[in-house]
Amino acid sequence: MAKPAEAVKTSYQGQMHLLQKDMMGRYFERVTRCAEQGEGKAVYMLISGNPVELVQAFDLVPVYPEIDALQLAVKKAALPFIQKAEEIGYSMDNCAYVKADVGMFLGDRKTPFATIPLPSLILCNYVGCNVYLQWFEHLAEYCDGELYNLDIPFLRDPSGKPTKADVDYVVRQLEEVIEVLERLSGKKLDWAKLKRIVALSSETGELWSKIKALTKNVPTPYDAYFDSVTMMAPLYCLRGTEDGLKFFQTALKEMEEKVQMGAGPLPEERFRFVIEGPPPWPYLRTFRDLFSKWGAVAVASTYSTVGGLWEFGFKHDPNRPLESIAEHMLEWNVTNRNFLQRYQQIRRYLEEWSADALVIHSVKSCRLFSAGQGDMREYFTKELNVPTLLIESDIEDPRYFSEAQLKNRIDAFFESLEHQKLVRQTKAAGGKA
Amino acid sequence: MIYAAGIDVGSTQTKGIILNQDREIVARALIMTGANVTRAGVNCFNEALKLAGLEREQVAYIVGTGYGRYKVTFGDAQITEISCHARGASFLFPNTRTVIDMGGQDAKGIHIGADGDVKDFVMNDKCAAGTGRFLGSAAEALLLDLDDLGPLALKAKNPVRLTTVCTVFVESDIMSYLAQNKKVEDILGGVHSAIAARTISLVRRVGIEPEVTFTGGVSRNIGMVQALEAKLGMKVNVSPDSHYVGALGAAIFALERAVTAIGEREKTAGVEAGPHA
Amino acid sequence: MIFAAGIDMGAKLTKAVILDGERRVVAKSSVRTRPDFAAIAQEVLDLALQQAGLKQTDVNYIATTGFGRYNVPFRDIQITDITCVARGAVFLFPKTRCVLDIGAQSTRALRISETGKVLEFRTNDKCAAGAGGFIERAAKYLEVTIEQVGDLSMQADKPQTISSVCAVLAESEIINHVSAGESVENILRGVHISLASRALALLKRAGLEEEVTFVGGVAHQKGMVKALEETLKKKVNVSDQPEMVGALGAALLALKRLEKVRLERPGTTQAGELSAAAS
Amino acid sequence: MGIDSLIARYREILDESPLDQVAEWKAKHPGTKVVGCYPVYSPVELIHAAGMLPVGIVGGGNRLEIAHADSRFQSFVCSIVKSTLELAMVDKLAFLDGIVFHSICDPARNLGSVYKRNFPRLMVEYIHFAQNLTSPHTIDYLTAEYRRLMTSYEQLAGKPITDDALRQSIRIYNEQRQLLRELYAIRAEKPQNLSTLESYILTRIGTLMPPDEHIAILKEALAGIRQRDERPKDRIKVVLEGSFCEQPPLELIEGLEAAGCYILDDDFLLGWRWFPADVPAEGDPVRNLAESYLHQSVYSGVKHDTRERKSKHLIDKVKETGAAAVLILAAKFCEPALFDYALYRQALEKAGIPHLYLEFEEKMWIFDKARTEVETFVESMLFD
Ligand SMILES: Nc1ncnc2c1ncn2[C@@H]1O[C@H](COP(=O)(O)OP(=O)(O)O)[C@@H](O)[C@H]1O
Ligand SMILES: Nc1ncnc2c1ncn2[C@@H]1O[C@H](COP(=O)(O)OP(=O)(O)O)[C@@H](O)[C@H]1O
Ligand code: SF4
Ligand code: SF4
Ligand code: SF4
Repeated sequence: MAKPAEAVKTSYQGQMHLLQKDMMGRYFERVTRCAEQGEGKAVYMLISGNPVELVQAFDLVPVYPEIDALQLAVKKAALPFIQKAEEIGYSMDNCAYVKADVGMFLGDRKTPFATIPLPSLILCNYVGCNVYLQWFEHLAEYCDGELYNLDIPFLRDPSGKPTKADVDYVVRQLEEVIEVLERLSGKKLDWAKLKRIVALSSETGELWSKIKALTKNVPTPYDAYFDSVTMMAPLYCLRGTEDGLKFFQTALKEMEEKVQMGAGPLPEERFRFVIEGPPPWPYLRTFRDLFSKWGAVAVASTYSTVGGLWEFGFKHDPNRPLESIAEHMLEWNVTNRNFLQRYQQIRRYLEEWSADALVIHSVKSCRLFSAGQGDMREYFTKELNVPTLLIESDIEDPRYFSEAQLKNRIDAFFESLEHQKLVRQTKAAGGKA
Repeated sequence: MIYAAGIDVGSTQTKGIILNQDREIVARALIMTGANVTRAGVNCFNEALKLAGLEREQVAYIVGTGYGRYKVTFGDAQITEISCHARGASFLFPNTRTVIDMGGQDAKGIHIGADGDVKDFVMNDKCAAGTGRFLGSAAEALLLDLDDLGPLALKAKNPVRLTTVCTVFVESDIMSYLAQNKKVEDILGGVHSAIAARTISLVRRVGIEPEVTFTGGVSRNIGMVQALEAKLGMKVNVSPDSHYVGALGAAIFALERAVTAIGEREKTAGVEAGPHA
Repeated sequence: MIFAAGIDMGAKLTKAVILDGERRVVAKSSVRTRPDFAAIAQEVLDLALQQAGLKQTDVNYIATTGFGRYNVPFRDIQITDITCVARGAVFLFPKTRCVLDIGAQSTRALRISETGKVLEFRTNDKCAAGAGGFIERAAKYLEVTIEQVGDLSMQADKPQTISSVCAVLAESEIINHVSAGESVENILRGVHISLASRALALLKRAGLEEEVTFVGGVAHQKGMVKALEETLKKKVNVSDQPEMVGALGAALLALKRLEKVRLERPGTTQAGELSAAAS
Repeated sequence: MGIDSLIARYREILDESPLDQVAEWKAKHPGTKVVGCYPVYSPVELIHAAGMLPVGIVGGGNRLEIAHADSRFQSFVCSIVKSTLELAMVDKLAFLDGIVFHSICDPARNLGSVYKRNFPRLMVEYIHFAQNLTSPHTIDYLTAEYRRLMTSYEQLAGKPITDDALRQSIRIYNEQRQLLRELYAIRAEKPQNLSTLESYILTRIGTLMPPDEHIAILKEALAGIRQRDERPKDRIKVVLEGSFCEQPPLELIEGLEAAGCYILDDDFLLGWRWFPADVPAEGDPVRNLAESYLHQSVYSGVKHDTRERKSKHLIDKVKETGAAAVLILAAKFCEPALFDYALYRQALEKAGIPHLYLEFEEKMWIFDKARTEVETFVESMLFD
């Protein structure tokens, strides 16, 4: 067995990366100005299938507690907030995204990246995750703020489609949300503007799905997990803006160039895997290196579809703005789909992106993603014969990351994959192993 | 004669095996890992050398495995204990399709293909509940020796049920049962059956296909062997060397590499050892 | 003279305290807990009686607490150790409003009233490493005795962090530190710091008040007291035999019951047939 | 039969294997379909009106060994999800023809999918309960959702559900719920005459049999209980909150009271008694059921009503019953209950109501820690 290659430390650091830093920096500046100078009004929303187009149409400031929690984790600043929340009654077993955010929210709301404004509206776009409802319920209680539960029925029909009643229900609620936003902003909705924004979203989505298709190339031009997350923040915070569009145009161009050159994130692409589940934000770098050292790169990830699933054909339609926003929320993001639909999504990735293996990263905080992944593992190993690795840590809470354990499992997995590959190659070459 | 060694630095115990080129075990060594992992590896290797009556230079290749494998700095390669247990188990029992390994902090299940390859494996999750350490805690709470646990457990007539197999809380559960005047053997019976149940449900993730080989330190515990057999409804293979299976597997890998390397050296010069086959 | 006894059957040690009618401690004893609770209780009581020069019939009321509190046939009442520890602590340090009790297997934080009534309490969950048993195992690994732990920990110059929530996995962290060449002192201090920060979290959940008393066997360890004081940023009270506080509290409550009983039914000295309020 | 032996009989059934009760029933009625209802809020009337038997599937209790299911659900998932899966994996649900899950939490929802993949023989349904309780459009949605469900039930039953049949079912369940309310009223008023465990047993068996049989049992039991005249013991009065889904073992329920309290009200088995008032039978019965969910179902950790804070409901309950304290008994790893607790705690403190927080698991077998904590809590309130 070959010694694993020395840990390869690379990550993509090109134009797109710089642009992302710059744009997100400006977004957080805007958020901070809202908090500190009262510039604009903040609308809290959740990532999954968010209707940011409506908020942009009223020039309100979208604030995403999930992104704040995520940034806290990345900046290794989450633990004190998590502990603070646990002191006031939250459990060890509650989603740590919520705890980090609540801990921060109950203080002066200053973070290493922005000061978070109090919400003028807490818009709970309940897409899939039940924790969302309680998270926003709690925030509303703490600040005595206005809360609107925008209820998105789960995809439960065997067809995997929303019912007509579902779509009607969501569209009518969106109309109510518009009324609330009109009251908040003191102006009427400008439908032409909304259509322009939806058109921008539509273009952005299309660029994003083109970018995602590029990872079908061998080698893949970027890592569809670790590098995708760079592109996800603009997708949520800047979708429906010119900036957002520009970002994705730049990113597509750059990635296409890499394909032309046959360049990838690693010097040698030895394994292609699909990864399911959110990343361990506090230890992203360490986690990535555990794979890189084996020459393993992600070619597709379900996590990159939490905000929307564009790569399988969805497009916002400027001529049906509310309906298409409703469809985006109901049908076109991974969190509102049932578990079995997610299996099929992964299956397509495995087949169409020609991957060697599936890695399931199970995170304790997020039961939406994780609860039942043992069954998923069963399906892929037993029914589809796909080598599958299930590992556990957490999305936010650094106390649940054990490098030694992860390393052991990841090493063992790739050891056996490497061996199987070798046996296949020797057989193909007609030789004896 | 070519000799090769496998050193399995576990969380609790460090095991060493030296093989000769006919794949015969010429030495086994077992020491507590203790606080200094690096030293444990060295000591264990030295002990094995002494038992085999060999000099350091006579061992052509050394493979380190187990939790502390990266600390086996004198070794030539490191391989995870999953590959090693699979290898060792199929060496001892060639028809092995499933390996159940229970060590100090880990329990694992390995599914082996007909060709001896690792097809799939699982390990206990972040939680160390239900591992060898759990038995240690139980022994402590009952003021017993590890060696006595298994035989006593076999005497259980009405095994109790445990709420958790969490190592941290087993002692309080045991205390509660003692407070209810339960018999020690019944408590132990319960302890063994709870761990067996938990381990089997873990191993089920890879599928349990006969033959099943039970490895790791806990396989020395007769109570656990029988509890597993009772729950599985089938015999499991246990060898007197089953505690050494990880080290044995590592030694086999080492031997193969030594043979290839020497062969290669004779043919060409200084080619790096290829992956095992 | 009347006498009352408290027997605390802990996971590791069984302790007894005998008080006279003036609330003076006339005897204290402790033995290692063994599976046979009833016999152990008798043994520890006999030791205390011997010390005090009393016969069992001289003791008018016996309260038991701890794990095996229901297993002592000669008890008059059983009370939980949380209630007892609170009474004991406030007796020793009347201004105490918070008690931290770290025994062999459990860590508890209590907020109490000026009379020693428990206002709120929290016990460690599973998956939260850290009580005396954990330190004992760490000591074993590091090849030092439990009595040395406290002083060694005081000598640390660069404490190592131990962050795992699971005691078992925390042990592997300890191993990692050792193999990275860290000193025993620094590792033990790390253990104490991690216990202290967990204790702080529990205390905060129960409601942290000004004066904190630290009881239970682990309070013997100076390094632990120091870590706790640093974490809490204030002094904590520690008595000289902190593991006795539960038994003391039980004895105090026993005395109180006895007084009440005698008030209600003058002439009774033996309270044997009276059943307890909480039973 | 005397009331004590009546209750003892049913306790035995619940202790041993409650679902065998249903299996026996099914063996006697092979032609009738049986549909399992996972907690909470299932509109059982729809199943009943299709001529099928709705039964409560609330986990496997503490006698079921989990040997397969935790290979599918990780260690941080609550027990009821795992044991419910285990029941099917070891073929203890052979009497079921269908099962319905609800949008109560993420693990329960994923369990629905896992059921669907692993047990294709079963009809597996999933209801998305509306969580927007303020929009005037929600009623249309929920009515449509119930109608969608009805189509599925009709297919399974092989016959249509008529409005009249549905009205009749609503009436029967109204009566059942009315009797359950009487049971709970006794508990709140004279807890010495009816223990929590007894009322639990009498409630729980109702999830395992046709409602008319249960109604008869309840009537007999109520008559017997009304004869009782026990002397109240020196115990503290509490209301219990947090166990709306996973159910604690009988021994734990019993132990809580034995440790020194009277539980005046609880949220056990909400799925079978979730309307504090009757559902109107006249008019559009489907719409009535939906209306009732939206406007008059009891609160719980899995219903998110922005009109009123949950903590207010809890505090109101304490005041109404005259309890002195609150016992929060949450299932381990039950995220909805754990989240609720954070807000309850803050509100109870503000209101000056003492509370004790405990966690349980249905598979618990040793109750010492819980018992010690309740005893301490009682001692802290009784001793001066
Ligand atoms: N003689 C014995 N009888 C019973 N159990 C034993 C015996 N020796 C070791 N064990 C068990 O084996 C465990 C260590 O197993 P091992 O496979 O060496 O683990 P690791 O590789 O993690 O160190 C100990 O925790 C102990 O429970
Ligand atoms: N002399 C001592 N020095 C240091 N630590 C001690 C000493 N005595 C007891 N301990 C610690 O206290 C723990 C026992 O505390 P104790 O309060 O008696 O617990 P329990 O009541 O659960 O038996 C032991 O686990 C040990 O860690
Ligand atoms: S459970 Fe998952 S999706 Fe829901 S809030 Fe937490 S991390 Fe986000
Ligand atoms: S404390 Fe117990 S339950 Fe928690 S992770 Fe460790 S072994 Fe598992
Ligand atoms: S117990 Fe809680 S987490 Fe579990 S299924 Fe029920 S509601 Fe969901």
